[in-house]
Amino acid sequence: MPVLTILIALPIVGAIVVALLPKRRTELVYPIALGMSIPPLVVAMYVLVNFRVGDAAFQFAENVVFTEAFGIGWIVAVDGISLFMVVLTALLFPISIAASRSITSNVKSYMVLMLILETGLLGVFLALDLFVFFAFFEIVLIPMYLLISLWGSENRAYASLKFVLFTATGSAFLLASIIALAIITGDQMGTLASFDFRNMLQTELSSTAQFVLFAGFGIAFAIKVPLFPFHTWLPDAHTEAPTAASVILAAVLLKMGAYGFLRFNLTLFPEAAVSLAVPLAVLGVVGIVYGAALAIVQPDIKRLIAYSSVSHMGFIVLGAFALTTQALTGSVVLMISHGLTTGALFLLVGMIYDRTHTREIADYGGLARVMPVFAGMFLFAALASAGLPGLSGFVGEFAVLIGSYLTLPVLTVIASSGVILAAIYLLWAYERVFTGPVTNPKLKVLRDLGFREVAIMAPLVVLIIGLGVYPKPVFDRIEPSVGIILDRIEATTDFEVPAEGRLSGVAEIEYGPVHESGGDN
Amino acid sequence: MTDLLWLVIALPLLGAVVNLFFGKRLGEPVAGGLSVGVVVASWAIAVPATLSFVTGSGQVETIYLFSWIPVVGADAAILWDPLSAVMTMIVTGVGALIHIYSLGYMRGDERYPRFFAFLNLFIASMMILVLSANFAMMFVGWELVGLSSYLLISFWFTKPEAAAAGKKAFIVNRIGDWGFLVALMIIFATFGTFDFGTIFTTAPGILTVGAATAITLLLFVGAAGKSAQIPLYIWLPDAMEGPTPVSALIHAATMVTAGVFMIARAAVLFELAPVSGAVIAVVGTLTALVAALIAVSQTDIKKVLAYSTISQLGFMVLAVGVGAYTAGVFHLATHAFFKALLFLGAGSVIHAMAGEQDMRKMGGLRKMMPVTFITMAIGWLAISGIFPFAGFWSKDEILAATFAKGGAFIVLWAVGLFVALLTAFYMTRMFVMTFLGRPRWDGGTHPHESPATMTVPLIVLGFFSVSAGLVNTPARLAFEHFLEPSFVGVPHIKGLTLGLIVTLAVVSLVVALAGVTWGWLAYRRDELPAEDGAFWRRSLEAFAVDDFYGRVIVAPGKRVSTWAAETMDPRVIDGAAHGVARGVLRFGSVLGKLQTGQVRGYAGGMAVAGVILIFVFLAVGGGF
Amino acid sequence: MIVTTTWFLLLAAALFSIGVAGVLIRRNALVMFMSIELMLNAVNLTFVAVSRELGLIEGQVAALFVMVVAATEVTVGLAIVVAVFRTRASANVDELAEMKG
Amino acid sequence: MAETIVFIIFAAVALVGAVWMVMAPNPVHSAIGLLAVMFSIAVHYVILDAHLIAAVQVIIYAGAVMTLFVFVIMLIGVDTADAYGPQVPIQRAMTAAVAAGFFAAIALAGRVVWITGSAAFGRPNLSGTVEAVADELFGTWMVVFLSTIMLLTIAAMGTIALAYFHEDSTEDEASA
Repeated sequence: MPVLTILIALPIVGAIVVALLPKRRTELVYPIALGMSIPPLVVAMYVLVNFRVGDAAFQFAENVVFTEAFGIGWIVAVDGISLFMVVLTALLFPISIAASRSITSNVKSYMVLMLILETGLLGVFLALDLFVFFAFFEIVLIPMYLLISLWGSENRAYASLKFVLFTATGSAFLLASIIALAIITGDQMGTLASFDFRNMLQTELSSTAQFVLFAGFGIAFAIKVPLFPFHTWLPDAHTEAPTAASVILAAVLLKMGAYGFLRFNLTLFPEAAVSLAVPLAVLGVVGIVYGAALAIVQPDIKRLIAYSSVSHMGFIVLGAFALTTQALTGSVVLMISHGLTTGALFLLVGMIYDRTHTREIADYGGLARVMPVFAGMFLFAALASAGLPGLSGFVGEFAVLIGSYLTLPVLTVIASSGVILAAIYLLWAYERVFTGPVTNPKLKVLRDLGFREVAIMAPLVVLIIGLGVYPKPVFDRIEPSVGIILDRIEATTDFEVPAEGRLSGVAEIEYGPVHESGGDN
Repeated sequence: MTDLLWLVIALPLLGAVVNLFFGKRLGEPVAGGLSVGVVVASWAIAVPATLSFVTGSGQVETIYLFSWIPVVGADAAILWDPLSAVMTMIVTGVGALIHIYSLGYMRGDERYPRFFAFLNLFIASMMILVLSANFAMMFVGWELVGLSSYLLISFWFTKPEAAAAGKKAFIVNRIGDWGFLVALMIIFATFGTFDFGTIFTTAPGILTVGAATAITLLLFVGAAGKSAQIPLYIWLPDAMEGPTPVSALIHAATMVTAGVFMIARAAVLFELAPVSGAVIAVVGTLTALVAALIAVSQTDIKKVLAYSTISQLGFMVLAVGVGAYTAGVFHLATHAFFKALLFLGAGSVIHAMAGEQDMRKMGGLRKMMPVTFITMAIGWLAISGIFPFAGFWSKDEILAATFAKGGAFIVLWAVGLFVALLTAFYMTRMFVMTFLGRPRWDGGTHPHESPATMTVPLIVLGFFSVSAGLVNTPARLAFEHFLEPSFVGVPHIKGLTLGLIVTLAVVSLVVALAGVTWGWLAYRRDELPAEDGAFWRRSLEAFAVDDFYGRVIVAPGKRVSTWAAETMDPRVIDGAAHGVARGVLRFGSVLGKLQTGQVRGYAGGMAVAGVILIFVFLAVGGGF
Repeated sequence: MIVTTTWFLLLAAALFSIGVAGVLIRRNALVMFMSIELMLNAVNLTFVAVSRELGLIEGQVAALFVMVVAATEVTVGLAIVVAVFRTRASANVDELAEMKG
Repeated sequence: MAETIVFIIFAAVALVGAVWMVMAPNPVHSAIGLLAVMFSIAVHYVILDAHLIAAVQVIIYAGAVMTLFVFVIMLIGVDTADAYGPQVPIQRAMTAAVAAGFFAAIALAGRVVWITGSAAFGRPNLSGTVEAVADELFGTWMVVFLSTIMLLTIAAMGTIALAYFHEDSTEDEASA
């Protein structure tokens, strides 16, 4: 039963159904689109439930060969790294569609684009044939561009174009590298070319080839992450995008880059990954501090959250290139938790934007008195994003920091200062918007979050707490797949993961009465 | 009886959740009652387990709850030993009293249930911190406590100063937590685990002095952030913006002592790093001195108590710095009682004076508020270190231990003595200005005694402020034996003969009495002495440390961020991107010029190219 | 002196060169078309000559196709010239220079 | 022997016709020159036994294409005024040089083949009869043949479109 193919196909089916809705009946579009986004979630849950925990190999694999000559085939599978990203995507779409109630102009094409976007994203995380991966990588670009340029706010044209140009340049390098790699793999296998990821694992690449291909893949993913120098598209894209688009953009699109680094750069080019680990980690750390520093002084709340995403993605990159089990697992968990927390923050900002149509922090003041529930939720999401223990943000960050210290001590200490900066920019924003007397008379009349809005936020709140309090099931599913990458790197390069950097290295703790009680008086 | 211990954490948490979500519907009395009941229940659960240690039948135990982050070996587990027992008793005990006190104090506040939700959240977080069996869980409690202090300080968030104070407290705490976090990283890198048992048994073998010093100093940074030591103490005076019971519970009795508790808990590591011990001792003494000097001139009753807390914390840090962990914990316990008492008393006075906190507008309250007067008197004598009261025993033990360390520590002892003098002076000044002398408040207010719910806790705390000291008199050192199992492998203080202890005790008593009489004489007369010397002014504005930080750290930080946001990002990085775009456009237009539109021009070009191509193919093909 | 393929190829080359010259010199669109036709014919001649030389019929098939293409090119080309002429009243190529820059 | 003479005559006719076509100021004269060239090439095809191609050349090329040319010339009107126009002196020389270059290049390129090529017409049994060409055309080259059909129809549609959709704003029938 080709579960994953069904999962990828469902949103497209949804898109077609929505597209075929009669033009006049616009009131039907919203409920049906929401309805059509539920099946992928159900299938994703099925995959999550039936995912064999300890097994590190690819599961639910499907392999249909398109053209033998060029070695392109439909190969989809899921493993520890991509599992939770798929579930997160499947979860966030119904939520963001539900939150798109305020979209009025041509809702139908909006919903169609959203569902196509979902297919693209699911495809990216599941495809193991690089050609198909690249196809989905591009499919994601078009709907996101249209969502921003058609439904965005003031200078959406500039922001969406900038978003496309940045990503497209990256994709150009990516396509070239994919084809090169496919041909090299093909040569070593006797066919013209092979885009199958598993064959690529077997190819021996000279170190120069590894460097070039690493750079090719790396640039595309660095722009997507976004890594420090390539991040300027993010704040613009976020501020101008409509609520649902910025939720998906922050929660899932950014993770395509990080996922790409883990899945392709670290696995396929271990030698290059090891030697380039430090410079990229440095860029990550610079991103953390730089993103946080800029977030502090942003006048626009959405731009502030965008820069905070740059900072959090910096942690993920640091974790990815620290090459220890804790760091890698932590960065995957952080990918999930950042999706939840930043998604929640953007949803909340969307809700207040629907009421006041302004994102300037200066226009707000004393909102907590007028909208206590909203204030409570915003503080909750902000603290989760700032990495408060007991919530999802902390778990990922803690694992990344502890893991990265083993191999990159100085960098990690600098990175951990991001924790302070996060508290500063979030709480200062909270203070200016929510506390103090109600400055702006317009705010007095606002009504608090309705039942529907609270219902939208509920799943995210529950998951943030759940992931924060009991993340063990998530860690257990991710760790094996990350372990393979490290084994592969240790096997093919002279890099040694420190003893504590392995799950086996973590000391066993025995509980119960401590024997030498009573001591020697 | 120890298997119910997890309830000590769960119950307050449950109370917090219930009050947070259903508080409004429950209505004031029920919400308040629930939150008090929950804390009392936790206290009740902990009592038998603590008594087991007193009777010697109990044993130190780690109880596994659930695996939290497997990949770093962080589990949720409870370590139950005398140290955590004492701390639990203090937190839940004093906590319960303060909850009862708050029933009266907070009556009529529109966000009443939410206040009790946050109080319960604080107790739960403090319990996570105290009961944790590994550094990771302690760090969770550490930050959650910071969160609840943020929520409670900025409880009256409509006041901008309260919101700012809350934010300041959280951020300064976060700086401390950063130090703690880095220490955790080094710990994991050296031990591969966070579990106290494993670490403390293997530490002497594995840990080099350098690593030990690094870890302990970083842990101390965390402790300084939480226990308001130099340089991270600036948040505590501002934290007085919160309701008084909050100041009593968090900023006097429990949270601020978390730093001292953590150092006591990790005593084994601190013993391996004598250098950091010395640093801690010096910082402790310095903080005590500076805080005392500031407290002397404060006019706001809560500010006096705030700086006095910082000063007393300085003493506790000095104690753990010189290795007298039990003395530190003992002072922590007694301080919890009399400082909570003083704060609640001050709260009762403020409540009676309808919010007035300036001592210069008080005076002569003795007749109107007899119970508060008597209990505050006990608190005042206890903190000044007068003979039978709790403060005398614990503070004296610290000074004795510092003296016994000998060498340079004698200087610290002397400074400590001077601070004890100052403490006695400013506490007397506060006591006399509020209760004795001519009434100085204007006509509008007519103070009256606080209701029973507020005075009963005062009386209970008064009793403890008197009796607590007797627990650990030099003769029997009962408290020290009680804590023995927690400090396995930690050397005792040497060179303390009974004779030396007694003489030192007499010396510190004399100093305390001198301080009291000095204060009494200065403030007994009806007109207050003019406090306008240069020292007074500077001391009143806390030596302008706050705006020094503002100028040196906050302002430049903001300037750098604004520079980055306005120039670096848009110009340099975005500029580079735009530059590339412009370059491509220009290159495009240059090529454009070639399209002349002249058809024949193209034909000519093609023809010439054709000829050249043919010759090229010929050359390549070897035609010539 | 029997006729060898070389002669035909030389003739074709000459015609081709003249065609090129024609295209370059003349400014009248029609004559340029004619020169192009001439060049195409030259190519056809080479095709047929070489096909004769190598005994492959494909040469002639190719020549046939060239003719087809030439025919279409002429029709469309002249249609354009006529259309342009209607608006511009001159078939002078140099004036038709809008498509530039 | 007769072939050589015929070849030389018609080669000369072709060359003269070509030169005349290029040099004639009046487009009609050019058309006639081109006509001459086409006929001579048809003859050459006959010499090369490519009978079908010769027939097609005469019917299609000389017939249809040339008449079209003449028709259009008549439509546009013969204005010899700008036949040459302000020739840039060097342009004339440059064109000659380019033409010479082409000729030299092709001659050189052919040198290898011609010299080593088979001296005389071996008279293989190749004859450009209709059947031979037809087998080939409808055999291996079927796909190409079909695409030419497409090409022709599109050309026809293009021409009609051009004629039909021109802006009728310029009503005035501009005649020479």
